[in-house]
Amino acid sequence: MSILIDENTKVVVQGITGHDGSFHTRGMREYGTQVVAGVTPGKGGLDLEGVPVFNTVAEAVRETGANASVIYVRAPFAPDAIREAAHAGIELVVAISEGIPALEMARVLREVTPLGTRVVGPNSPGLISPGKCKIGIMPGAIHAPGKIGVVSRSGTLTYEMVWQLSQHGLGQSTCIGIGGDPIIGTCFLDVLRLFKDDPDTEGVVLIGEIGGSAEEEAAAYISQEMRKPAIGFIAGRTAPPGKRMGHAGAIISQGRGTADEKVRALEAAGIAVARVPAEVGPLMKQALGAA
Amino acid sequence: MSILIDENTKVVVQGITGHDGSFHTRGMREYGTQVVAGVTPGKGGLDLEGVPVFNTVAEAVRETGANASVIYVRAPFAPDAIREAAHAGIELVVAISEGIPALEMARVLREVTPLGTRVVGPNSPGLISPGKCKIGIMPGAIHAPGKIGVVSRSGTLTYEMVWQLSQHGLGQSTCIGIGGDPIIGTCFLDVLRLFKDDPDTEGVVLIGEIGGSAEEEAAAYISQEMRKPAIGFIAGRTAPPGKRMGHAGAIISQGRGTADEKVRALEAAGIAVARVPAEVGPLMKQALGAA
Amino acid sequence: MNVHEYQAKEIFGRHGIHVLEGRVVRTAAEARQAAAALGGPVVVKAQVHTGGRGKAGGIKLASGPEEAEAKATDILKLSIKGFPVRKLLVTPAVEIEHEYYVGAILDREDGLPLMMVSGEGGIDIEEVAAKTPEKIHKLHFDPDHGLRAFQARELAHKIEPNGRQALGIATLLVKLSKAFLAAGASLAEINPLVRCADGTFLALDAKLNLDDSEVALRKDLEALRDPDGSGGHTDKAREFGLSYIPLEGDIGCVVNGAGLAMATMDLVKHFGGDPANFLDIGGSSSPAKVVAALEILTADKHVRVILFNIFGGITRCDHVAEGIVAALEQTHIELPIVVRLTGTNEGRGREILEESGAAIFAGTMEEAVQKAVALAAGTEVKG
Amino acid sequence: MNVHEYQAKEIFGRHGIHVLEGRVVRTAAEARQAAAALGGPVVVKAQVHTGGRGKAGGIKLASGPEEAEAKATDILKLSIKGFPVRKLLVTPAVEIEHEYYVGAILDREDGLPLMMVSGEGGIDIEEVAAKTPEKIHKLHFDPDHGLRAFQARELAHKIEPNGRQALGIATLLVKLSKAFLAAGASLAEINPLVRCADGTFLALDAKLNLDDSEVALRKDLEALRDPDGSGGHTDKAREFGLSYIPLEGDIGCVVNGAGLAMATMDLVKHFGGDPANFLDIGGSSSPAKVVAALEILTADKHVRVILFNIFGGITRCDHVAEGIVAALEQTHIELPIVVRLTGTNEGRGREILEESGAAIFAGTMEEAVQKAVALAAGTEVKG
Repeated sequence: MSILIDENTKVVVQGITGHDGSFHTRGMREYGTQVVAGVTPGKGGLDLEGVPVFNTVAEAVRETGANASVIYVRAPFAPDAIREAAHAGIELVVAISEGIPALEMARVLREVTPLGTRVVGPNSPGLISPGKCKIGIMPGAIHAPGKIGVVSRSGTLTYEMVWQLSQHGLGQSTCIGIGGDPIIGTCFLDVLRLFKDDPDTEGVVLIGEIGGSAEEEAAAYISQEMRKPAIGFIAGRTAPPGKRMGHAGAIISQGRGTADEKVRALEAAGIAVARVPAEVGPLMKQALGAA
Repeated sequence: MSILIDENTKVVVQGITGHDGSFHTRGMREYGTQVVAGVTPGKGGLDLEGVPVFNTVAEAVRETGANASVIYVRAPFAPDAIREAAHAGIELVVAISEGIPALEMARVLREVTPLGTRVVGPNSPGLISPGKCKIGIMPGAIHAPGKIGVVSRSGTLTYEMVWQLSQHGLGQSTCIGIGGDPIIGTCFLDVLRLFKDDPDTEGVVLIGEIGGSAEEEAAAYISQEMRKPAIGFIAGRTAPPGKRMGHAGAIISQGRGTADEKVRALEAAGIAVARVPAEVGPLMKQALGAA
Repeated sequence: MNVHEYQAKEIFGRHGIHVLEGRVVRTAAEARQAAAALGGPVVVKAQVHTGGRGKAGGIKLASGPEEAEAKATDILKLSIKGFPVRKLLVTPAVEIEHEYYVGAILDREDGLPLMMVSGEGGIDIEEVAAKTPEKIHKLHFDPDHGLRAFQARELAHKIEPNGRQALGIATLLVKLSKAFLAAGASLAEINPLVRCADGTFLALDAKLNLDDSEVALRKDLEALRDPDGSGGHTDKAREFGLSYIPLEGDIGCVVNGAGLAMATMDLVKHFGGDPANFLDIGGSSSPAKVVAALEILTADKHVRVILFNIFGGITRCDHVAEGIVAALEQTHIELPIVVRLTGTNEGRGREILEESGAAIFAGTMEEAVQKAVALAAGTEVKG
Repeated sequence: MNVHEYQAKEIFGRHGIHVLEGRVVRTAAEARQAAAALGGPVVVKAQVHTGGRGKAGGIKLASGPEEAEAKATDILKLSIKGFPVRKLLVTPAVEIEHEYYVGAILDREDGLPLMMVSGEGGIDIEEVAAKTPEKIHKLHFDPDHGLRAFQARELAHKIEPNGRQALGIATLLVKLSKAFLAAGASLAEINPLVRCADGTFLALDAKLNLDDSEVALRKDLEALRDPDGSGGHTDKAREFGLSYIPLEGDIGCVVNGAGLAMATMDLVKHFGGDPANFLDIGGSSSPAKVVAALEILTADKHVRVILFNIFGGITRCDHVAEGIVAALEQTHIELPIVVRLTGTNEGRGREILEESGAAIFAGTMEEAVQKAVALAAGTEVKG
């Protein structure tokens, strides 16, 4: 099994006729993903290598039964694309687009969440259930089917970690990049809950970064609710301190947000933290053996 | 019994130190309403003839347990007052204020309805459960406790009808003026549902006006769901036709909205319609006898 | 409040909607100059606060300046549905490829603004709506943000098969919804919206109705009011916060509350009389308002009797009585005044009037109306 | 993106927040003129993109024009936290009755903007927050409308016991929230907000941080960028869509993705090396971007080795390889280049580089970093 997407997921690609959209549509189909429709406003009626193109997501859903969408449109138009997908009844919207202003994303999420739509991203590499379905831009070949769930705020760092896992024979149930922006839809906690309930996920790798307090909250959740082994990695231990967000930033962060603080929180929750990417595989093997 | 308000209702008056607010606070207290608090921003700490004044509704609720509010503040500030009451957890907000732009009222209702707040009005005379509680501006003396529920889009026309009923010995369970504005909170249907379920309401008087299609919908509801006798009255049979709302008005009204159409709809639903106000009492007596 | 076509176009234009350059003129000579300045054939359009201008002869095509002057002369003589034509809009004539209907309105039943569109616009749109309602497409939109771009595309693709042209309509719909919200309007309509030979879209006509409550709070909207748009009486009424509509009858009605005012007029008719007006003195009355109401009614030469029907709530009966007495002191009113006063401060109001001996009392609305009808018919009535 | 105090004040002022009239100057002579024009005692304030100016000697009181010139001379010699002072703001000195703290920030955990206020403002606000958190009051607000008037009053009454003055603060809070939203900001802060002797409220300082994504979409915000605010390298980086932060080390890093870039730097440190920079070439790479990245790194004289760590997704390994080859063709690069390429079009990328023979290959991130560290240390490494 896997979470969120599998061989039955039917994907509509928003922005399918664009540069990135058409390139990655090909990549997704080569991986075996059911790409049932594309949407580009004003270009309805086209056929893109066998994928029918519609003017609106509503029409695409009506005609093809698409239940997931992936968004490759540019930042100025991406919020409207997410709204359109949600109002058309799409359950899972994967927003690859980067550069969406954070406040606008806050507005979008406030509007679409009550509609029952789950947004992954924005600024996300997407997600993949190896061997079943890939939605996004990650290189499919580095993944292997298996029982490790991977959740990450990064893009390419996730590929690195997945590649490490695969090299050690640790296949993945589902790998999700939740996106690196300040305001995102699906968060660590949401994904951890799904991995917890997925019988085929036996261990979890959590890849964090400096900034925010999502890793600290994830650590608290894992220590209280998860019975599955988890391995952490935090990027940015040696990063220069970010530009100060005035006093307000200091007041709300209350000292959280540094790599050291995140590592401490994870270790306090009993989660082994890899010091270098190459440690992730061995640590996970060790944890699975001990579990 | 009665609907919405009774002797246990605790009222906070928003705009209590204003001209209308102070005048009608006196009127409500003389009638026996539990006015537990007043709110005027910046004037917290005052005591108005024994009623404590607070800066915010939240504080008034915290300190006095108020569960209903009545709003006498002027139109530019009334939307904020309604929002404040709803966010402070007030269940019933009675908006007397007139002149709130309809679009702004649409925004207000969209925001406060999910909070579980019922708004009566705006541009409403308020509501009264005779002998128990009066919230609003109606002259209390014309009412009598009893078993007739009255719901109306008008202000003074309601007084006229209630006075007619009282003259005929037909007391009222609750009388509600839902307000004459295009966009209002509680509508005919909402009130009819409450009257239907109130064991002590034995008959209903529905007072409508030209414009909109609320009376037509009420007629349909009464014929399908209500087992209690109902009497109707429609004002505006001889009114000059309103200014045309372009083609759009004609397209959405589809011929509904005239007094004749409303009378037809009510009569088709088996509801006797009084031709003149003086007929309401006799018609209700007749209907109660037949029921 | 209605605004004129030229004003609506100015507002729509400010929101990026393509409208024709036009000139507002008040005389036939100005119409000639305007046509000359614009060049080519023009359309001369009456600017009045009512629909049906075309059928009434208020819109004419003219091939050039001379014909424009002649047509303007004709149109300026018209009175359309009681509105004398005092202004004209002169615009270039355009080649039309297709006519659409687009309009935004506040849907009071659902409490949200609604966008309506049709691929079959023009003067017969109401017939289209009645006979083939499936050709009208509707979508509610957010009262904060207006129509979302994706919603606009959904509507536009339903009325225009060509993808590129549908996107042009969608862009316009978003702008129209924003103009509607920015003006706090109750209606913003373009009929017809036309597609020109070059593929652009143009608002050939424009209609904008404003929410009176919004106008009362905003100076920019109040400035759009046409002083010529209605008679002097309603201006005075507005100044004093009275809602006044003159009619043809002889019984001048002064009532508090719109519903009771309509019910009073209905009752006048019921008893065989004819109301001279609708006049609602509103909620929080003052003596000054009552004086103003009496001045407006006595200025109407048709009025033979004045009928007060007051059921006090916020309105205080003593204020109304004081107003009547004050008006009688200021001006000599010969007309009989029938007064019904019930509700807040009723006793004090009666006292004031009884002291002055100015009015004929009635205990009920029925009695008051019957007395007024009899007086208007010339029958003797006892006070 | 940070903007200067004087720019923030201009924006806040446009939203109706009371700010002191001030003059932005670049020389001590101009500071003298500004002080003379303003009259009375003035405050001379360094305009740099960092906090802690006061403690660093960047804010000085001057009794008049001459002292203002002297203070300006001193401040213009300063470099505060690495930012040389190039502009000064000269404002009148004011009598302060009380200092408050007010700030709006985007709360990423709850996904909503947050207003924070305290009755104890000033430079010690962070200590107040740490030691007596109950003195900081917070309320989320609507990202469309800003703080509602009633929310503003709830906050204001908590930090100011006087009713009338609390209403003054409440009005200001609504304006601050609207300024925050209108600028698409990540932070809008006034510390201290001061109450003057006459009971008015004044933004004595102002801080505004913008969302880079918002800036990228809006010309009005881009115009606020200070060309003096940072070195020439980051301007070039921005032009090519690169995210670049120079550091002190000698290993120039070129990575795709911020997370992998940080992990690469961490690994450099782990193996005893010292990164010369953070450089993320971003998602959709092109050869031109890679050329620009190499130009920036080779301009940094500390750099002794260049390390590419590319894991292709949207980034195509062949594009990166083409960029390296193009850069080598355009300019002579003497530095060793260690390259790790994995992912999308990896095979083609390797081919291109192998043909040119320009780079030292590494199969893994660890191997690449180790080779780079060894090269920087002067150890021989085999390609």
